[in-house]
Amino acid sequence: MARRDFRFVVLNWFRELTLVPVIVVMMFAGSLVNPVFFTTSNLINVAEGGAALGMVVVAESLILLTGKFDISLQGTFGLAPLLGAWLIAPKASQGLGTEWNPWLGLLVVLLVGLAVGTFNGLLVIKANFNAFIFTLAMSILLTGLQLGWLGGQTVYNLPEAYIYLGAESWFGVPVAIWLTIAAFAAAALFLRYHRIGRAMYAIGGNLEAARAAGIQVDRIRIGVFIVASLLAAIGGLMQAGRVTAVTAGQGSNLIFGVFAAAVIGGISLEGGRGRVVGALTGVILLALVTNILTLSDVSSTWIDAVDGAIILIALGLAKLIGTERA
Amino acid sequence: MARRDFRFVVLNWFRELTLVPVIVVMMFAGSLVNPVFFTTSNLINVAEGGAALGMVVVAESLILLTGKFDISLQGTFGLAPLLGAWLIAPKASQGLGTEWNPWLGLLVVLLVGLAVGTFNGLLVIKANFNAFIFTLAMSILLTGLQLGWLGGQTVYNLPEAYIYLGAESWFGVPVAIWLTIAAFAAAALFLRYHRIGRAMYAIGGNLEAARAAGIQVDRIRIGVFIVASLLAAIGGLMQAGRVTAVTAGQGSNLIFGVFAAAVIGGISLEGGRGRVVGALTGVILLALVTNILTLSDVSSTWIDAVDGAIILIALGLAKLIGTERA
Amino acid sequence: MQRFSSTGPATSPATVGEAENVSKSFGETHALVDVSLTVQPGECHALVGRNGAGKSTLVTLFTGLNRPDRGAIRLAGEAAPSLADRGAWLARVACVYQRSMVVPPLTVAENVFLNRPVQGEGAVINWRRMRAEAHELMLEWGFDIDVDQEAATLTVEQRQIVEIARALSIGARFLILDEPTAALEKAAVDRLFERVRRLREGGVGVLYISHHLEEIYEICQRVSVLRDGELVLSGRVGDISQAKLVAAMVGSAPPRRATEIEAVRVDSLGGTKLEVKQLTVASRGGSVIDVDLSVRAGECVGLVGLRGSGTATVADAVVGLIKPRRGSIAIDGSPVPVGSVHATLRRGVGYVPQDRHARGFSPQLGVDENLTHAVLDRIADRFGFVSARRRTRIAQEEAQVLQIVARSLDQPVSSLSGGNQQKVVVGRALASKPSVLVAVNPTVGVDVASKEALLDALGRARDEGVAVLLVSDDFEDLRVCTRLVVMVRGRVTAQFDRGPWDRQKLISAVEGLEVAV
Amino acid sequence: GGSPSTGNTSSTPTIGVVLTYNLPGFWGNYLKYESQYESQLGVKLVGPKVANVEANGNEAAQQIIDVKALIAQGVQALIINPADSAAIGPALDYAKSKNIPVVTVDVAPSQGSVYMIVRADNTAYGSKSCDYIASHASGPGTIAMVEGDLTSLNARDRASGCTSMISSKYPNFKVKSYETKDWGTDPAVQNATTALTAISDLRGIYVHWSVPEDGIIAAEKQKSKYSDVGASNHIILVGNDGSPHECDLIRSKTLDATIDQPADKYAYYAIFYAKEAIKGTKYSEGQKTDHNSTIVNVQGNQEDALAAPLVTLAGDNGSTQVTSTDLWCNNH
Ligand SMILES: Nc1ncnc2c1ncn2[C@@H]1O[C@H](COP(=O)(O)OP(=O)(O)OP(=O)(O)O)[C@@H](O)[C@H]1O
Ligand SMILES: Nc1ncnc2c1ncn2[C@@H]1O[C@H](COP(=O)(O)OP(=O)(O)OP(=O)(O)O)[C@@H](O)[C@H]1O
Ligand SMILES: [Mg+2]
Ligand SMILES: [Mg+2]
Repeated sequence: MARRDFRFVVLNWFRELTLVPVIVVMMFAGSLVNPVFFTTSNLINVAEGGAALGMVVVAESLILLTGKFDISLQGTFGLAPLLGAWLIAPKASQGLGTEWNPWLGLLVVLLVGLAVGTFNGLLVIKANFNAFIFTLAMSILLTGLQLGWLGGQTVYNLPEAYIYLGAESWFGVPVAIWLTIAAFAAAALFLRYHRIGRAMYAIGGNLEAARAAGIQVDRIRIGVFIVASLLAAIGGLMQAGRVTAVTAGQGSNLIFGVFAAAVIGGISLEGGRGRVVGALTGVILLALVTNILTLSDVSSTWIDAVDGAIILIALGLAKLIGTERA
Repeated sequence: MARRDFRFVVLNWFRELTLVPVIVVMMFAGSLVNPVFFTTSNLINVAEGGAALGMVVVAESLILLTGKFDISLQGTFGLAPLLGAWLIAPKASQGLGTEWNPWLGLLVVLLVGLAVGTFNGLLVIKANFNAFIFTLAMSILLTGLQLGWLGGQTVYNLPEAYIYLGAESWFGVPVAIWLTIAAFAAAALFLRYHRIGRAMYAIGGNLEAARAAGIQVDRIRIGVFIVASLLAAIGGLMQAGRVTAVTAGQGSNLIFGVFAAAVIGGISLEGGRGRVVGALTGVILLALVTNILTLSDVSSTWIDAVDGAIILIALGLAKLIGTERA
Repeated sequence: MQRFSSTGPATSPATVGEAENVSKSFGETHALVDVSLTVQPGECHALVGRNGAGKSTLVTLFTGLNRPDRGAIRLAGEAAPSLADRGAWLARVACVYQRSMVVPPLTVAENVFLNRPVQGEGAVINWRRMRAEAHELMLEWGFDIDVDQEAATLTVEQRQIVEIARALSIGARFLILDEPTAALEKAAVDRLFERVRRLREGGVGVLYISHHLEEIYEICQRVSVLRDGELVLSGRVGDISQAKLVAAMVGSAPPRRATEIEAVRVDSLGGTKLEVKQLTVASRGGSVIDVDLSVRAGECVGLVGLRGSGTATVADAVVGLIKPRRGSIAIDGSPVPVGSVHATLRRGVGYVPQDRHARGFSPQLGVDENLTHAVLDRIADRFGFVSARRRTRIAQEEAQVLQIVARSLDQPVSSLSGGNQQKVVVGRALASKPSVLVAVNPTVGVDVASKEALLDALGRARDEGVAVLLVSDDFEDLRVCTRLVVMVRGRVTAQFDRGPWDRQKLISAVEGLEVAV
Repeated sequence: GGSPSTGNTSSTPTIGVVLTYNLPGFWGNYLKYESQYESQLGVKLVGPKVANVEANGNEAAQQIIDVKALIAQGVQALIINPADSAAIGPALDYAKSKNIPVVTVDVAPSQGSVYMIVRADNTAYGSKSCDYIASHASGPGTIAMVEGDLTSLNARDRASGCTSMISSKYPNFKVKSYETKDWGTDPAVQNATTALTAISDLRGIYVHWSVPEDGIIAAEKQKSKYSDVGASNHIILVGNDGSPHECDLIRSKTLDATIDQPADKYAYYAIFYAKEAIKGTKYSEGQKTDHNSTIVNVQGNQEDALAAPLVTLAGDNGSTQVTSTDLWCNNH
């Protein structure tokens, strides 16, 4: 028996990378639409635009792989950096006035992620609430808190340490991009080579089989909720850093793009199938589409419609090529 | 037999009407918060506020019962009345200028519902697209069309026939309320006493068994998508009539409330379980909460958070009493 | 083969159901090859064959759920209706499917009358009459099932009865029963047979599928045997001995099917590895009351009982899948925390679950991964990273020992044949080198040669000092046992200490007829 | 500072436009005027780019991307309607680093520097509107304020303008405010309906934008609380935007007043200042303009605070009569 079947390897990569030809076509279209498209600075712009989204896509992919669902990641994405900023910003720029050390603020961001993730995990996994409706309600609650906390105001004048992730660059490339790439790479390696990563696939593929094999399914699933919320909080921080402020609307409707990127990238909504590299292609595709629409002369009011149409087409394509019974 | 019958009836009603005690408590709270609460005219306000939502809740409940899902009902809710209005309104109030007969406009509304429902039904049932991601993409597309079509403008100056459902009253009670009550009653009777209604439960409960028993599962499921889209279009018409205009934002975020009402009212997301009378209590609860918050002195920015919290509590309650493995 | 003119009215069609040279393949699997079979009015025609022989596939052709690739189906002497016309099929043939066709959220009454509203007017449902009629049906059957109860709350047996009641009340001339008695108790089986006899006398033709050969001799007139999708034997029941029947099913010389089951004798046993005391569990799959049980190193205890007798529940409770209501479970003398599979398996327990699809493997993952799911922490380094080398080594070893046939080690288990899937499940348990092995029906659905391999593997483990608890309803499996424990209705009722065991006595004990100690 | 870039040899300056749709009706009109003035003022507009909320979850972040993309395309100036006054900071900083002047429309940035802000005073909208209601009311009582999306600075300014006007000048009046998410029409009408029922001494309704007015009027009729402007016990209704439809309503004595939020002037002066910026013209604080406004300093930036008069039928108390040709509803 061959150790690894070459055909399988190729087939598998092929299935994960369904979108690569689409991306190539989009790139080509982009360069036709506007010569600016293929400049380094524009491509960095594209990547930066997708960075925060990408963090949440990694987060959601992890949850989807274990067969669950979290809509409230978008709430965490908004609320966590808001609370951190509120504690460190001066009163004049809508902070509480305590003007905590920015590092404490960062800690608060992570703590909010931790708390929301734990709460969601316990209630969805242990108390067995339906993930869709429960995290939907949580999302409404978190977004509501985000609005209520500061009466809709934006917190700004944030210290450098707090906005570092979104505002700084290394080697000419924004930190946010490095970080998102790192998150994708870490998730990919973890999922592929770590025993918990493999266990996550086992859980998503057949929960009861994983349980019967002695895998600690509940602990892992709750852990995944927590990690995902932390990633969403960090994504929110990146976004806040990029705009050097936290708005009351940060994160709203983000989750649509997140699910779209993950699913057209081949992450199955039924769990156990797909790879984060696929999800990455989904993010790239969405970011490219946005950029090309920006560079093109599509009337601005049609952008949402075009976006929806492109997601539909990508879904159809993914189905044809067979990545997903999407 | 008779005794058993009785127990059965009571038990069943009890399960469907989990929310009734909550509603009673809310009513009590309402009358404490503001003496105005218990006036006929305020209660009519509550009902009118929930009427359009209620239509879409009936629609979504039908789909959920057969084990599917439609997010794009909110898109239909906005787009269908917009297109109708566009064809009948004069150019000065953002119409196309064709100034069609309002009845033709109403026909267009229904046709849009029919078209979207058929498209969704065929692609979700026949082509087997995942209902969540597919109807999510459809929702983005429809909402995008709604924005793009008129460049974000509002259509107003609508003829009386077009806004009749939302603007007129019978016996002092707005037509929209009568219509929604009629929709709930018709759905309830149909589901309980019609062969196809029972077949819908069978489909949601065990698709294979339904198929083997000779139920035309695909035809019924597609039909349900169509009926639901029609109901959503009519709901949108009611809403348009109420505000005597169709805005580019009509319907956005509506679906959250729809799912929340249906699920806390006991309609299972897994299909086959729940009754529309339960969904009705869900609608009433949400409408009451909104009204009481409006009447109370809760700062307006906190309303969303309170809303989210109340949905969570209702979910918890429904779980405790065991209506739903929500 | 008789044919009927399509022009001449068949006053009394000679067959209620007829398959003529039908073939059906699923991908590369030839489920049915050129099979012809008739069911006459007034006869009960048995269809037997090993797992995967194609019996249920033939049922799907007869009931219009599938279309034959080649050949024709005739019902009541006429060509079968088109697949879309479900109504026409349902009028001609009623069926109890092997797979549960109960709709859990609907009441018993509605399940009985699924898609057959007791006619009020048109498509409107007359609930009162439907309930009354369902109630009457249940009374006739002598079952005290509340017809207003949700089917979700029924036991497996009650669900089966609902399905049988549904099929029998349709009044079709052709009735198919696909393993109807698998979940039934003796009394219910008797009542079913009584009904089948009466229907038969009324001219109904019955196609009866069962793995219990004695049932076939009890109620059937003719029997057909399928093997690997081919019809290998067909004839009058009286003319075919049980041995011949088994030979036809298995395809080779009948296995040593003596009246006795040979057993292993072990002279030196180790200390007690697994000790179960006063185990009491409530479970829908069969409750357990006050069971005491111990297994020593080097011993293989066979836990035998009818379905629902609680044997599988004992196994599930031992590995921590179900929380017992009372009682203790100890391994090596110290108690294991109840209700945690993870904690139990870490104590050196290997587990082969009953239903491979439900609990056996992650279908989308490869053979190697599934084989190593129980040893993930052992093949990982101290940071938790899995060594591909170690995984491959373990997987290769198990694949070789159990003769798993796969294209490669990373072929998804979902695309293996059923038997090979089962081997992966057993391999997963063995890969952890357990000191206690709990196996439920470990050889279900595997062919003769593979069965040998699996049982050999179990036997080798036992010889190496593993304490094996083997739960099985296949007596062939018991030959690796050193001792048998019989359970009836949740209690231990008999023990057989030394083999060989008399088959007859064992069956009696299992059926709860007499207690032989 | 260096001299403004005149690198483009073409005579028509190119200007990038970045907008939001957080108030679709108003911006829809703005767009119409913008394309009208594009040729009139002899510029080439690129865009408008509108924040694509679905794909991003943060309009402000999208605006940064759009700004960078437009600058990469070689625009010489930018017109931006910031989605958020603080979060636009990095986009402004980027533009500054590339020497591209920015004119913001409707929103004053709280971070970053711009060439000019074209905006009317939203706080004044609120105070003028509520002042009108209180001074024309049949007696002391309550004013219901239907607020727009409170995550937008404009809604918050209008709200605070109203409440501070009432609390400082009209001790006999109270303001009850109702929040409306995303400028939703239906919740706005629902809130107004609740106010009609719940507030026994309701003297007037101030709604932050024009779209819900028809629905509110319909609700008044349904509750038999409607009367023409000027009738006794009339519940005063004041809106905002100054759309042609509103002017019709005022003429028909159905709507009491609105604020002429000059979509036309916004569009005109945004382009005008962008052109001036390219030319390098300098303005100074306190300078009077030729269109009845003054350049003021807002958090370190210069703002042309456009006149945004209250529009009424009578044109009393410093309001503008609905017939005035200065109003955008009349040169539409
Ligand atoms: N829908 C299907 N798709 C693919 N293969 C199938 C399908 N249905 C049956 N098969 C295959 O056809 C063969 C015959 O299966 P069938 O269910 O008819 O066996 P059976 O004789 O009823 O077995 P058992 O006694 O276990 O019920 C098996 O190899 C099975 O895996
Ligand atoms: N879904 C599938 N995808 C790919 N190959 C499959 C699939 N199902 C079965 N096969 C292949 O088809 C062949 C026959 O499978 P089948 O299940 O019929 O075997 P079988 O004869 O029933 O064996 P066993 O006795 O082990 O159950 C096997 O090689 C199997 O790997
Ligand atoms: Mg079978
Ligand atoms: Mg097989």
